[in-house]
Order: sequence, then structure tokens, then C-alpha cells
Amino acid sequence: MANPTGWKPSMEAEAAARTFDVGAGGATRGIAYEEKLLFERGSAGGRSGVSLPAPSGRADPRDELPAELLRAEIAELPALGELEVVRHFTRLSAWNHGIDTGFYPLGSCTMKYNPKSSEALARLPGFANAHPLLPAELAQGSLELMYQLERALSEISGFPATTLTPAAGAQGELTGVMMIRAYHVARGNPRKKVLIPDTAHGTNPATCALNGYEVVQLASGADGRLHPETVRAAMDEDVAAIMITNPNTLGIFESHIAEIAAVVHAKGGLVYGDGANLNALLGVARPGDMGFDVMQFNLHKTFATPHGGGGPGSGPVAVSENLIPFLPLPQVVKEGEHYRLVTEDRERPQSIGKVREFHGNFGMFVRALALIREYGPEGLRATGQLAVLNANYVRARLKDVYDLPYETDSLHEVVFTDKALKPTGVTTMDVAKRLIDHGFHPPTVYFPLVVHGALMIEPTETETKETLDRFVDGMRQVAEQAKTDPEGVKAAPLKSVRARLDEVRAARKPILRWRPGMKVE
Amino acid sequence: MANPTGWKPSMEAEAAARTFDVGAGGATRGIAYEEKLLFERGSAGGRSGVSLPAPSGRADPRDELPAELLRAEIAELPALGELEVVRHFTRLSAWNHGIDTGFYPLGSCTMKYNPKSSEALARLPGFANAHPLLPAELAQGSLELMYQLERALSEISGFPATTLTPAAGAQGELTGVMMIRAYHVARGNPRKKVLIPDTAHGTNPATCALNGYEVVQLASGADGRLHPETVRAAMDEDVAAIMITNPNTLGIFESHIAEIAAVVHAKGGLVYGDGANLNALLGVARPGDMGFDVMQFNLHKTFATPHGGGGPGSGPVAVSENLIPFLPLPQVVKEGEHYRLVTEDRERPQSIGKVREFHGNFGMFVRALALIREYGPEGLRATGQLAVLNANYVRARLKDVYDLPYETDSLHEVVFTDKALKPTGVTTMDVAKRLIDHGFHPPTVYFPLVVHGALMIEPTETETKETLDRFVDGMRQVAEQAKTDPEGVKAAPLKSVRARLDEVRAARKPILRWRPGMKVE
Amino acid sequence: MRYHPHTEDEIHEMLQVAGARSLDDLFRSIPEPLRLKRLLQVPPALDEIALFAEMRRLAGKNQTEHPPFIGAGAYPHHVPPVVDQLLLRGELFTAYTPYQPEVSQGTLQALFEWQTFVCLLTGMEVANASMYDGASATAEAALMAARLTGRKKLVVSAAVHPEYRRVLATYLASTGDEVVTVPFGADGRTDLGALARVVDGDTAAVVMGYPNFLGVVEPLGEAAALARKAGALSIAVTAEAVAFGMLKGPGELGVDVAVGTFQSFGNSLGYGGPAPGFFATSQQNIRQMPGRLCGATVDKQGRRGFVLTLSTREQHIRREKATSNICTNAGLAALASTIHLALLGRRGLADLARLNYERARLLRDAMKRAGFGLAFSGPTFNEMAFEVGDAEAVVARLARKGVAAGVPLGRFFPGEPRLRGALLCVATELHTPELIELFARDVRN
Amino acid sequence: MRYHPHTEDEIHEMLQVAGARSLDDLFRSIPEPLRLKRLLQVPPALDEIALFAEMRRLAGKNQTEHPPFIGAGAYPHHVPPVVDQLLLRGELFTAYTPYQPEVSQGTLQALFEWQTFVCLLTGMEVANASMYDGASATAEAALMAARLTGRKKLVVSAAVHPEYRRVLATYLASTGDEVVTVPFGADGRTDLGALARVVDGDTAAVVMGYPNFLGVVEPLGEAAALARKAGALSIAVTAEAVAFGMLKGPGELGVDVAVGTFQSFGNSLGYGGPAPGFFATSQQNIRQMPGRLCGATVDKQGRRGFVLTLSTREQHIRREKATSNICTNAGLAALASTIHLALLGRRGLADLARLNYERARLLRDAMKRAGFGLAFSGPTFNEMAFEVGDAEAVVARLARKGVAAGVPLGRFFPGEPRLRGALLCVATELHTPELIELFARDVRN
Ligand SMILES: Cc1ncc(COP(=O)(O)O)c(C=O)c1O
Ligand SMILES: Cc1ncc(COP(=O)(O)O)c(C=O)c1O
Repeated sequence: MANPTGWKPSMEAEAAARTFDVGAGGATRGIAYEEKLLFERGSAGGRSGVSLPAPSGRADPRDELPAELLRAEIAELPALGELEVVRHFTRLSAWNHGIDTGFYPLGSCTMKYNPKSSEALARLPGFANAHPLLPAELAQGSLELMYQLERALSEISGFPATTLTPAAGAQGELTGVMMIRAYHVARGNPRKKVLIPDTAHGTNPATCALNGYEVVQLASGADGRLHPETVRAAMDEDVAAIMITNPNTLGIFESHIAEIAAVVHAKGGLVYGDGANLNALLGVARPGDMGFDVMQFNLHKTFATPHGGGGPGSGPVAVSENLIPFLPLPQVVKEGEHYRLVTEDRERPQSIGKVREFHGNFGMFVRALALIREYGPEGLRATGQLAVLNANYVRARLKDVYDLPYETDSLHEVVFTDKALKPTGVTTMDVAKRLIDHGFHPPTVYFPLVVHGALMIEPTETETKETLDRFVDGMRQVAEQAKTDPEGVKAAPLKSVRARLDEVRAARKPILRWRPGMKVE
Repeated sequence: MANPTGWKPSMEAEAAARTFDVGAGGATRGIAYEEKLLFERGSAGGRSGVSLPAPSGRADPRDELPAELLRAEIAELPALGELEVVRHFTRLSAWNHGIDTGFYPLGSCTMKYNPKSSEALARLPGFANAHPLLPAELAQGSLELMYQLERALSEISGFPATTLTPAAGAQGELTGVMMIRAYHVARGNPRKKVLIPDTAHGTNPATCALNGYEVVQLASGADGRLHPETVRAAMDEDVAAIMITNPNTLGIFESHIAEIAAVVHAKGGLVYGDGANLNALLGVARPGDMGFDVMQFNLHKTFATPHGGGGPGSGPVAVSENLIPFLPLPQVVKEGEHYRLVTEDRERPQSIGKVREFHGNFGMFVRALALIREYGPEGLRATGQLAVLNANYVRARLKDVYDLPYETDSLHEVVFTDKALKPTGVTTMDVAKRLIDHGFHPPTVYFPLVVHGALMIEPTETETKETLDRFVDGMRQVAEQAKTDPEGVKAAPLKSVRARLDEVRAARKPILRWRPGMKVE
Repeated sequence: MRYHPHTEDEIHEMLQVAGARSLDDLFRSIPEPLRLKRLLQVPPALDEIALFAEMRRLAGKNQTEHPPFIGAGAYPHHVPPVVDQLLLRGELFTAYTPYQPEVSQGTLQALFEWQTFVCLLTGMEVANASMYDGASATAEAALMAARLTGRKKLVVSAAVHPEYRRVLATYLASTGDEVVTVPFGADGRTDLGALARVVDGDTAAVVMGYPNFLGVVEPLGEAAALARKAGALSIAVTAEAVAFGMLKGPGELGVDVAVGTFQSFGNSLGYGGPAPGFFATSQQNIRQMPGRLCGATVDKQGRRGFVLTLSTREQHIRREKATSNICTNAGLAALASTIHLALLGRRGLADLARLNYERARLLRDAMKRAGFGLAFSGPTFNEMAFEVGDAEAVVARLARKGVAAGVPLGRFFPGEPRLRGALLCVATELHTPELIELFARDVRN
Repeated sequence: MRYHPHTEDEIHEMLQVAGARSLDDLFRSIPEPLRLKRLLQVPPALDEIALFAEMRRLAGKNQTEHPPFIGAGAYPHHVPPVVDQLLLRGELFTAYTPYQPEVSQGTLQALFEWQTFVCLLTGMEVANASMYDGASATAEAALMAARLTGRKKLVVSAAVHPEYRRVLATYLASTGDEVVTVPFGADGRTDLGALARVVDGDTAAVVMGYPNFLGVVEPLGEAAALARKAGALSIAVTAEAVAFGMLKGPGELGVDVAVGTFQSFGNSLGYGGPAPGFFATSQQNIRQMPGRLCGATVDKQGRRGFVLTLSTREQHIRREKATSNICTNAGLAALASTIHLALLGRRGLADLARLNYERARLLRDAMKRAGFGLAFSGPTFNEMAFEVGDAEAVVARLARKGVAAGVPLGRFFPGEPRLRGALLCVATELHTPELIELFARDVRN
């Protein structure tokens, strides 16, 4: 009956007595549960967690389907009851930090509160049970909702039209650049290059490559901004477009945007706006008014649809007049009081076509429209204002302790570095991990790439001053601890169910799925 | 920036490195969050977590309501946004062990799985939005459901009729004893006493006292059963009834029940069945066939409605023919295809009246009927059988390590004691607390009172053999540790967010609510 | 079988370990003649899809499209969806009474918060962890008053919710306590003169509604003073707790016990239950209170934590000497109220009360325009009785349109022909101005 | 304001700390002319009650009472309510991509389980953490094949879902890759002869549906062998993954890449999204796979844990050299599938597939009795096309009854008059025998 881990209870008692420090964000330790993989629970017997009508056994698949295509039960699948499945995911969930658990200032990701009412709305049977190919007469509610959302997003971004269909920000980028390409092709030459500042998110260059464009990276200036002369120097008639994130990933407004756009337009190029940071501008300024020709939204950022552990997102794309003919399909149109989807190329001969099956992530449309309707004009503007206020407050309260690589004004997020900690040997990664012990999700780290050791903090407007104050305390305590006890910081995290994980090993010997008998130790 | 708790990070690192033992039920340690009381968060400003239409401010309450009755805002109420409230309860929930977290063998409480489908069903708008005083024409669905449930419960218990209205088991008892009293009153004499075995749950004597009956406690025999001679000796014409739990709280079937009932009936008394343990008998035997005149159900036990951190329950009461006239109101009746509530005394002049406002905990009726419909006859019988199998399996696997006070057959639960641990100084309470570190909810302790140091284990039918095996391992490890490291056991629990709490202090200086400035330390 | 995780092999193996030859053999301690020799005659098992179809059929037979204009003890309010999502966290809704505090701090802290909310809203000093409902809470309050005073006469206003009064009568049937009912006047308030006449040295308590069943706000302070003078306790009964966002708590008016339901906070109508009864009183009465109590204490390491306390009052310790027989209470319903109140907060509660008050004024005005005056002249909160002629006929007529019009007071006061025309109606934040307009017109034709 | 927790005082204080005179002043870095001088012209704010009323109005305009008889890439299935309750646990649904594995083990282990489920069902060696949808997964598979083979010709069966083919075409428009479409025969199977004629040394991949868009089960092994012989990859596309409960996984048939959607597991129809695309292939291709990958490793103390791995393929590291631009994927939808598959398990999946198969046979027989034969003679799973005369007219007629009858194949193959009468219909566990009977009769008159 000895414990196989070699651990002794008396050690545990002693240890427990000593480990109830409470982090700035409230973190302490409590019970968590180790949980095997579903597949490690065995698949004995015919246990199942579902309740289905019993198959009659009358129609025999062997009569119709070729024997070589028929499979027996899949032996490795689990055999669990509903309670076991409930416990499994309940326990797993406790290993996660979500917005609902605590502060989640993951820069560039706009981790704002996900309204629970939106979840209820997206699950209304009329929405949840609607087949995407329902005859339009049976889907007028969905269509009207899409129409309303399209109108609202166009107004919010300052463009005349928007496609809702892309499945995430990056697919929105892809769609946008496809339209740019189609635009140039229509003018006889797709062109070759896209200009992208060095602060850009990785999806921007990756998107261009997918479209067959060569990426020309532009250096941003010492103030963290892209300068018109830089663009002018790179701009020629081979350049299809420039992709600009505004505010950029440093949280800095590209204040030369109008001039840059003019430079690009003058040579026949188009200006793509990565709208991932739109939260900063909501109700305050509109990309469509700044010279952009096209931009994507990230509804899962700006419009609070849940991030879901990695997705799904939704990446509508707004365009200026000149790109409207190239919008992908489908498009919702209103004819009298009736709504209808335009799905066929023959109605939109210049359309780039379809980028996603059916119409897009409709479930996210419901949530985004719900938020827009709940906020109204004043609420949307307050969203932008308070998002920026929160970031600036954190910036002001931390800049004496953490290095601020750019003195330029911040909008919705602020980027610090680990430079001031250099003498202690504590790095950005260490700070991030130590914040976990305080009860915070770490900021985005080592991005944007132009900043060495970046710590990118985006609080969003849904956080209280109280939470920000606690986070500031935590950040300051970590900086302090870096001086007095750097090893303590480097040992972090200590409270989570797992200590730092060996990422090198994971990549060197990739184990990407369970197999019978799998051992990872 | 020093940590006010005096705790040092290096200690923490060291401690964390040592405390990852994993309990038999999977328990380890992970992040938990300290969380202030809602009221300690301050109530600055007008922050609120709800979204309501703004009051127009037109109708002034001062015009109509007496000034001395009007209150200003309640200053001590919190002022939190929705996200803060979500985090608060999300964090609090993580301090709890529920059935969904892990094994919960709390004897006498039948902690079986609460189907999630039932939650969805109880929330169907037609049920959730029905006002209890809706005209019958508008509430036919609720009424039919109640009628169906009443029929099913009557059949399951073997009685001709059932009232659904009592709000919990204890109120069911109260209702049952009221009917017994009314029955005797109708015969000219309410009588004075009720016989109750010493194994009975505390609600039984408390119920009798509320009804003005004197309680006569009967000793159960060395085999854990009540014997007819004991009853015969106590029975006289002053005895209104006997209250018997069958199987009793030792998990033992009162096999003399028929004879006991005959003894009581012979002297004009009635036999009350505490149906809290009905799970053992589902589909296998029926109280109505054993000589009982009346029994309560605990839908939150036998029929899997959620225990909810203490309730709500639902305690329908089934009766034999002779008690039907005394059933409380309302009663559902079916007239042709139409359902109707009988609510008025004039239709049921002998009724004891109402015991609860409206009709009972309807939400629990939906869940209970859903379970009955999902199981059907075979499923209900299997429930009883497997509940008993699970208990007997645990019994067989632990009886060499823990003292079994009664060798008599167990049904759905088994009672052990701490006698075998005596030499180690480890008590039932210590075992219970140490099980927490293993990842299990402790069994019921120190009940029934007739057993010294009782550990009452009721696994229920929804637990797998695998879970029972782990629990057995945990119990055995604790017994082993009691020998090798009794202090380690007595120090438990070590993993939970709180160590053992000072209950004496709580009772000596009761602090039952927050007040501004409250300090408990 | 659904929810039964046992495989055939496991059953076999477990039977062997348990020393039984078969599942039937496990029941050998049940004498043969007492066993059921057939299957239960309940309908056959349904799979989940069929179950949902059947339950949807039943739910669909209820007509609940519009918020009812009925209050009368159960109030239609908007429950923010976030309440339910938190409530459904398994750690909370699948736990039971927190007997083991170290693994129940979530439930316990929430209970402590509930008790505090009840105290803050009622203005009382202490509250318990919930009651079954408002009616039994009222009965338990009366019993407590009888215990505390050693007296046997309960004086109850006729304007206390009739169902509460019926439950009180049922509870008292076996105790020999006597109930004296005091009438209400044309203003819908309890007749204080009559009250003064019956309250005497034998009186254990005076029970008043606040607001009362007629929707009228009682002169609670005066009634409490009257009771106090006679050495009796005063008990205030509140079914529409949203009123506490506008009206002083009974505790501030000198009342000794405040009871009722917090259904309005976080709990749907649900055809009448569950909903959390509350019970609040002054510090000095705590050892006579019914039900569970959650208290603050510290753990071995000096950290604050919560436990169930003062259990020497309770059935599991004191058995027949217990202050009540309550075991399971209305925990989850109380948690729903706690979450909703946490969301409302200081301003939200005041706004909600104000909004209810305003909507009721819209209703009053719309009904007036439709030709229907008030049945009582006393001050009201969100509920009021209108003179509509034949109230039963109006209800029946509107039911045919699928509208739940209110409750005819005559049903509860059959002895009072003056109430035949009185229709008790409520208006809350769910009743939009348009809906109210429509309703008044519907009542007219 | 809803969801904005700031009080006026706090705003004031924070502005001071931030060194700004006003909220507007925070935006001084935005040149004056670029600022919006007016409020956005979106509809005014709604409170939660009004919001629900408006959204219910919209949802109510959809007619979805009966399960549709439409499949065609999105399948009506029963999602056990427990799936949603677990999915809505805030720790899971409000987290993002697990960049910080120590506080994301819940998401990560679930992803590892998802990847394993995809492998087990498809019979492939490795799978990624999800794709946007089946269509873009197909396009990404084609791109991967082009990268791996260095070839530019994609041979696609005409019986691959037309929307997938359109998306593929869009994705390939700018890469210079060429798409060659191979027709299907009267049995609804891809014409293998034609396939053999076009597959050659320039072919990067052969793309086949499984089951295909016509509901027909393709001779996948033969197509894969054909591709292999030419040094091309084979790609199998599956939109109805329940079929994997009955049909061998593409991996078992020699296919190189399996893609499609797991919408059928755990995800409602939701008017078409979100649903989790899947992408599975053989071990040797992992460094060319698109999307996130979750891998097992150990922590500092030797305990097993999970991380995102092989990120050197990805946009955030490799930028323009990345294997795809995917960042946000379909995590939560994949989790829903994972939970549903965990519930189904070995027997449940087989039963579900069998049940779907049987219901489709009931549909076939009912339609036959109603006078409608099959449009294709090839073997099917739960979907099949019927000859109904004028399919568009049938759909329009049934829509007027609120019934979603299926999709006219002619819409997707306008060039093929032989398909004018073909109506593609599905039957799943949601279509009870009674409903199927009724439907067949409705189609007739
Ligand atoms: C600046 C920026 N651009 C683009 C993206 C890509 O958006 P998505 O993840 O929705 O594809 C992100 C998301 O992380 C981003 O932060
Ligand atoms: C044997 C027994 N009888 C009665 C009761 C009382 O039931 P309830 O808690 O529903 O009031 C219980 C509940 O714990 C019990 O175990």
C-alpha cells in the first residue's frame, strides 16, 4: 500500500503548512484532479454515454455496402458513461485559465468578457436548428440577422459593404488579399508584392504568401510608427497593396496612415487594414475614413464572441466601393421585406467566389449582433474609450518598473520589455510564468518581434480598475522578486497542475495522438 | 513589496517540488483563488451587473407611499459588473466537491448522477414560465405531467395515491404524520405517541414533535433490525403510528416489517415509511406491499433531482386507501382529456389542507418524471439492483480493514466504524478528512447514532466499478496510513483550500452575516 | 442502460466478490412474499430523443407566450441568463448540504452571502440558509414565536397571502395554537383598530403581509409597535421581495421576524416552485430559529472559512427537541437569488424596484382609461386589484386568448361579495408599456 | 453601461494617472481629421429584456420545427444536452489558443483527445487541432499535396461537395495550380476510368468524397491506389463523419489525407457554422501540415502534459514561409465533437451509424412506396438522391408547409439536365419512422 511515487505523507503535511501564500490576483492552491486520457480508461463492454433508439437490426449494411469498406467497431474508442464523461471534462476544465477565471491580458487577442446572454441567444432553437440550405422562406430570421449585422459592421468600420463569410481573422485577410488580387487582375496585372511593416502579425505575411505575393517588410520608425518615406521608398507599380494594422501591434496609432494611403494609392496599390485591433477605435475613428480599402474584423475579439480555447472565430471583411464587385459569396440582399442569399457567380461575375462552405460562422453573427444591439452608439464608443483608458492606466502604473520600448502614445494595449530585469537574469518568459502564480494569465510574450522580450498587455474595457490594480501589484511584485529571488521567479509556475513543460522535447519527438500503451514520462 | 503573510518564495518552490502526490481518487493540487465576500468588494459608484430599461423617473413613489416606509439605496449592497460576478461564483464553485467532480458516497443521501438532460427539460419555456395560478386551460401540460408523475410514483411505491406537494423529505414526513393524526382524529382520538427505532433519521422524531406526538424510541436488535417483540412491547392504543425506514439507515432490510405492521395495525396504529432509502427497492419491492400505510419519497435522492448544495428537494407522499381522504391539497384530477387541480377544502372536506404554497416543487417533478420515463420498468429495477450491488461490492472489499458493526446483509449502503483503527488514535472524522486528500467526498459520518464512529457509505448505481475500486484503494490506504503515520491522517485535509475548520468557535461566537468591517481571523 | 455504467462482465465479477449468485440473490434479506414478482407498470423506456419529444409536447401544452399579469405570490421577472449558467456549474448544483466544510467552501460562502443579502434587504440581524417556501417559513415563524413567548394565540391579518394562511393553519392544527384573523379595510390595509382589539397578553405573534396579498403596503411599524406593547412578536411576510428595493426592511420598522420568498430574484415561475423561502430575525432569537445556519470561523491555519453552525438546534442532533424538522432546504434556489442579487447590486435593486413601481402605474393608468378603477385605496408597489365587474368571467375570456389576466380575489375570499369584481394584477419589468396597453384593452372587450 | 465596469470616479482617477485630460484626450495620437465626429449610426442600445425580445423575433422568423430532410454537408443530429453544459464551462469557452500550457492543460488535453478521435475515425496517423470547416480543409489539403509533390494539377471528383470545390477553386486562383474535374457515373460513383485517364505525373492529388456529395460511397481504395501509382497523393473528403461508425477510415484504404467536418458530432446545424473542420494525414507529412498541433511532453517534474508543438510550421514563427495562415481555428466546435464522441464511445458510434443507415433505408422504402426511385444506383449511407420529377417545385411546395425537403441537385449541376429531378435527402436518428412516412407522402402530393 506504499505510495508508488515515493512521496511521504509527513512531507506533504509540512509542505502544505507552508504553501498558502496568496498571489496578487488571489491565486492559492486547492484540490485539482489528475485525469487520464479518455482512451486510457479502457473500452470494456458496451458502455456508452448516449441514449439512442436501438437499431432494429433489420437493414444489413453488408447487403448493400462493399465488404471491403465496412468496419467493425473501432476498438480503441472509449466506453464511458455520461457521468464519467462529465467528470472528465469538469476536471479538465479546472486546469484552464479562462476570462471567467481571472484577468487575461493577452495582447492582440482582446480577451474581453463573453456575455452569457449571447450564449443563450445563439442557442435559440430557431437559430440552432436552422439548416444552412433551408429555402429562403424558412430562414428569413437568419437572413435578416445577417443583413443587420452586415449593415452595422459597415457603419462601424466606415465602409460601404461587408462580407460576413470568412471563418476567422486570418481567413478574412486571405479573402481581402484575394479581392485585392482580383481587383488588380481585373485591371490586367495581379502585381507581385505586398508591403508589410515589421510590427505585423504573422498571419499577414502568411496570407500574402498563400496568395502568391512576395512580402516586402518595412521597418517601422523609432517611434513605433510606419513612416510615409519608408513606404514611398518601397512603393512601385509591382506593389499590389500594403497591409497595415492600425493601431499597430505596439498599440500605437499609425498616425501617418492617410499619407501612407495616398502614397500607395498614387501608384495604384490598395491599402489593407488588419482590423484585429479595431477595439481601440470603436466609435472613435473608422478605418474606412482613413484611406483603407479593405479590412477584416475579428468578431471573436472586438465583438466578444467566445475565444473557445482557440476558436471558432469570425472574420468579416469590409470593403470600399472599388472592391465591392469582388466580394465573396454568399451575400445577403434585401428585396422589399424579403431577404435572400446571392450564392451564384452568375449574379456576381467578378466575385472571388466562395471561401467557406455555406455562409460563415453564423453562431458568431448572433453573438456579435447581440453585443452591437446591446451597446448601441454610445456603448460602442465607450468600449473604445475605456479599452484605451485601461491600457493607458496600466502603462502609467508600470512604466517605472518595466522598460517601455516606445514612449509614443498607446491606445488599447501597451508593450513592455524585460530589459530592466536584465541584470537579474529574469526574462519575459519568467515574468509570464510567475504571473501565473499570482493568478493572472500572462500577457502575450515575445510579440511583436521588433521588440526584444516583449510583454504585450491588453486589458480590454471589461476589466475593473480594481483588477488592473491587482495586476499592477503582481507585475511589480514579480519585478521586485526578480531582484531579491530570481530563482524563485525562474522556478515558476509553482501553483499550477503542471510546472513548465518541455517544449523542445515535444517538437523533437512529436507525439500527436494517443496510441495503445503510449507512455510519456 | 514584501509579502505580508511572511511567506518566502524559496519555501514555496521547495514545498511545491515535494507535494505532487496523487490520491487514489486522483486528487493533486492546482491553482485555486481566494475570493472575498461580495460585500467586501465595495459598492462604489453605480456599477451593476444587470441591464434593465431605465426607469423613466415619472411616477414618484413619494407621492403615494408613506415617507416613513421608503428606503434609499441599501448602502451595503455590492456594486459589481457581470464579469466580476461570474468570476466570483466560478471561483467559489471550484472550492466545492460535487458529484460532477468525483465520487460522493454520502450515506443516506443517494448522491447519484444528476442527468443534464433533466436540467434542459426543466428549463423548457413552457414549464419555466408557467405561473402557478394560470387558468387550468393554459396549464394543461404542467397538469398532465403532474398526473403522470403521481401515477408513476403510486405504482412504484405500491400505493393507490400520492400527493406531490411536500417540498422535501422532512416535509413529506410532516405531511404523512399530519394525515395519520387526521385519520385518528376522524376516529375520535389523535392518540399520543409514535414509535421510532433508534436507527431513525433525526427528521423522524423532529417531525413527530412538530405534530405534537411524544416519541418512543425502540432499540434495534443485535442484527441491526427492529424486532416484532420490541414493537409489541411498546405498542398500545396510545400509539398513533410507528415510523420505519426500510431498508433502515444501516442499509439493512427490516425483514420483520410485515409482522411489525400487523402488530401495529392490530392496535389501531398506522405504519409510516420513511422512503429516503427507496433506491434500494426500486422495481424489486414496494413499501405498499409490506404493510406501510404511508411513505414519503425523496425525489432529490431516488429520482436524481439535483441536491443543489442543500436543496431544493421534493417529498411526495404515497398513501394507502384509508388515508386518501386526508391527502393535502392541491390534487390533480383527470376529467376526460382535461386536467384540473382540486384546491378547495370543500371538494375534499377531510383533507389536512395545504402544506406548501401552490403545488410543490414542480421543477423537480419534471426531472423526476424524465428519469422515470427514460428508465422504464427494466431501468428502474436495474437501478435498485445495481445500487445494491455497488454497496455490497464495497462492503466485501473493505470488511477486512474496517470494522463492520453488523454482519447482516446490506442493501444500498453499508456502515463501517473506526473500531479497528482505535489503537492508532485515528477516528472516523480523521478518515473522512483524509479521504478528501485522495479526491473523494467523505461518507456520512457518525450516523446512524446507534453505531459508534459510523462511516456510512452509499455508492449509488451510477458509479463504475473502476471508481469503487479507487475508493476502496483510498480507504485501504488511509487505514494503512493510520498505522504508519497517524499524524499524517490527523493533519488532513492538506490539499483543500481550507484545512479543518474550527466549528466550536463558529458556534460559540456565531457570525451569521457580513457586516461592514467584519474581521474573522 | 442509461446512467448505469455496469458491463455484464463487471456485474458478474462484482457479484462474485460480494458473494452473491445473482442480482436477485442480493435481495435475499427481503422475504420472498414482499418482493415484486413483476415489472413495474410504468410506461416503457424512452431514448433521449423520444424523451425530449414527449417533454416538449407537455411543455407545449402550457400557454406561456406572454408574461402573465398574475402575481399573487409568484412574480414574473427577467432572470439574466448568466444566473443559470453559473447555477449549472456542476460543483455547485451537484453538491449537497455542506456537511464537510473543507470541500464545500463554495456552497458555504455563497450561503453566507445569501444570509447577508436577506439581512440587508429585510433590515434584520440574522437570517438562515433558506426555507422551503414563503408559506412554511410563515408557519415556522409562528411556531418560533409560540416557543419564544410561551403563548398560543396567533393574530393574522386577512390580507396575508391566503395560501400562506392555509399552510399556517395546517401546521398549527396539531399544536393547539389558535389563529385569530383580523380583517382589512376598504383601503386594503389591515384594520389596525381590530388588530388592537384582539392582540393581548396571550398573543404570541401578529402576522402581516408586506406588501400584503392585495398588493397594498401595510403600516407595518404601527402593527409591530402594537405587538411589542402586548409582549408579542411581529412577523412580516413578503412574497414580492423586489419591493425591498423601495420599501424599508421590516427590521427597520421594529418587526421581529421577516419571512417570505425571494422567488423574484433569480428563480423562474416554474409553475410555483422551487423558490427560496427566507427567514430572518434578531440576534437574540438565533437559538430558536429553524433551518440551517452558515457561520464564519477560521481553519487550523487561521484562514477565514465557513461552516454550518448552531446545529444543536437541528433535527440531526436534537431530534425531537429540534427547533424544526428541516433537513434539505432550498439551497440552489437561494443560490440563484444570491447570484441575481449580486448582479443587481445596490443600484440595480433600486432601479428594478422603481421600474416595477412605474410599470404598475402604467397599468393603473391604462386600466383607468379602459374604465376600471382600483379595488382598494391604499398605497401599492407593483401589484393592485382592479374592479372589473365579473373577475372570473374576465379571466376565462382572456384565457381563451392565451392571456393570463390576474387572479379574481373572490376565489380567496368567498365570503366577501364586495370582492367579486376584484382582479389582482401585477406589472413588472417584463410588462412593456405596449403589452400593458393591449392588456387593458383586452380586459375591456 | 453594460459590461463596462467603470464608475465616473474611477474614470476620472484613471485619466489622471494616465496623464490625460479626458477620454477624448486619450486619442490625441489620432489626427483630428481621422476622428469620427458623430455617433455611429447603429440602432439605439437595447436592455437585455428588449434584446431577447428582438432576437426571439428573429429566431422565430426561421421555421425549424421539424428536423430538415436536408444533409448536403450539414447534418441534423441529436446533440445530447450534456455536451452543451460541459462546453459552457467558462474555463473552457473563455480561454484562447493555449499559448501558456501551464494554465491551459484542460484545453490541451482535450485537443489531444480530439486529434486522437480524428485519427481513430479516419484511420490516419496524425491529425491537427482543427480547421475552419471542411471546405477550407480540403483546399489546404490540396495545397499541402502541391507542396509535398511539387506538382500543380489537382484532380477532383465532380461528386465532391460543390461548395468545397468552389472554395478549392478560390484558394487555388492565385497559386497557378490547375483543377481537373472528373465526372461521376449513373451509379453516383466517380468514373474511375476517367480518373485513370487524367491522373498523371503532374498530378499533385486526387480528391474524392467519402461518402460523396450524392450520398454515395466511393471505391476509395481504388482511387487511392491509382493516385499512389502516379506519385500523387489521395485526399478523402467527409462531411458526414457519422459514416465512420460503419465505413472504414480512409487511412485503412490507403488514402494520404483525410479532411472534412465533424459537425455531426456535438455541433448543431446553426445555419451552417461554426463546425470543426478536421485534417488528418500520415506521420511523414507532419511538417507540412497546416494549423495547430497539440503534442504530449513532460513538465519539469516529469509529469505528462501537453503543449502546442511544431510551431515552426506556423505563421507566428515562419510568417510568409508558414504552411498556412491559420491562427484562430475551430477549437470550441472541436471540443463539442470531442465531448460527443466521448459520450458515444465505441458502441455508441457504431449504433448511431447503424441507426442512420436504417433510417435512410426507411426513407428509401417510403419514397419508393410513394413512387420515387433512387437517382443513383451506388451504395449509400444515410443520404441519397431521389427522382421526384421537378425537384425545385417539390422543395418550394414543401417549404410552404414549413418542411425542408432536401436539396435539388440540379442547383449544383446546372449543366446536367439528367439531375433536374434529383432531390438529395438525408435521414438520421432524428427522423422517426412516422416523420419519414409523412414526408414521403408530402413529397407525393
Ligand atoms: C494583429 C492580428 N492580426 C491577425 C490576427 C489573426 O486573426 P485570427 O486569429 O482570427 O485568424 C490576429 C490574431 O491573433 C492578430 O492579433
Ligand atoms: C433516512 C432519511 N430520512 C429523512 C430524510 C429527510 O429528507 P429531506 O432532507 O429531504 O428533508 C433524510 C435526508 O437526509 C434521510 O436520510
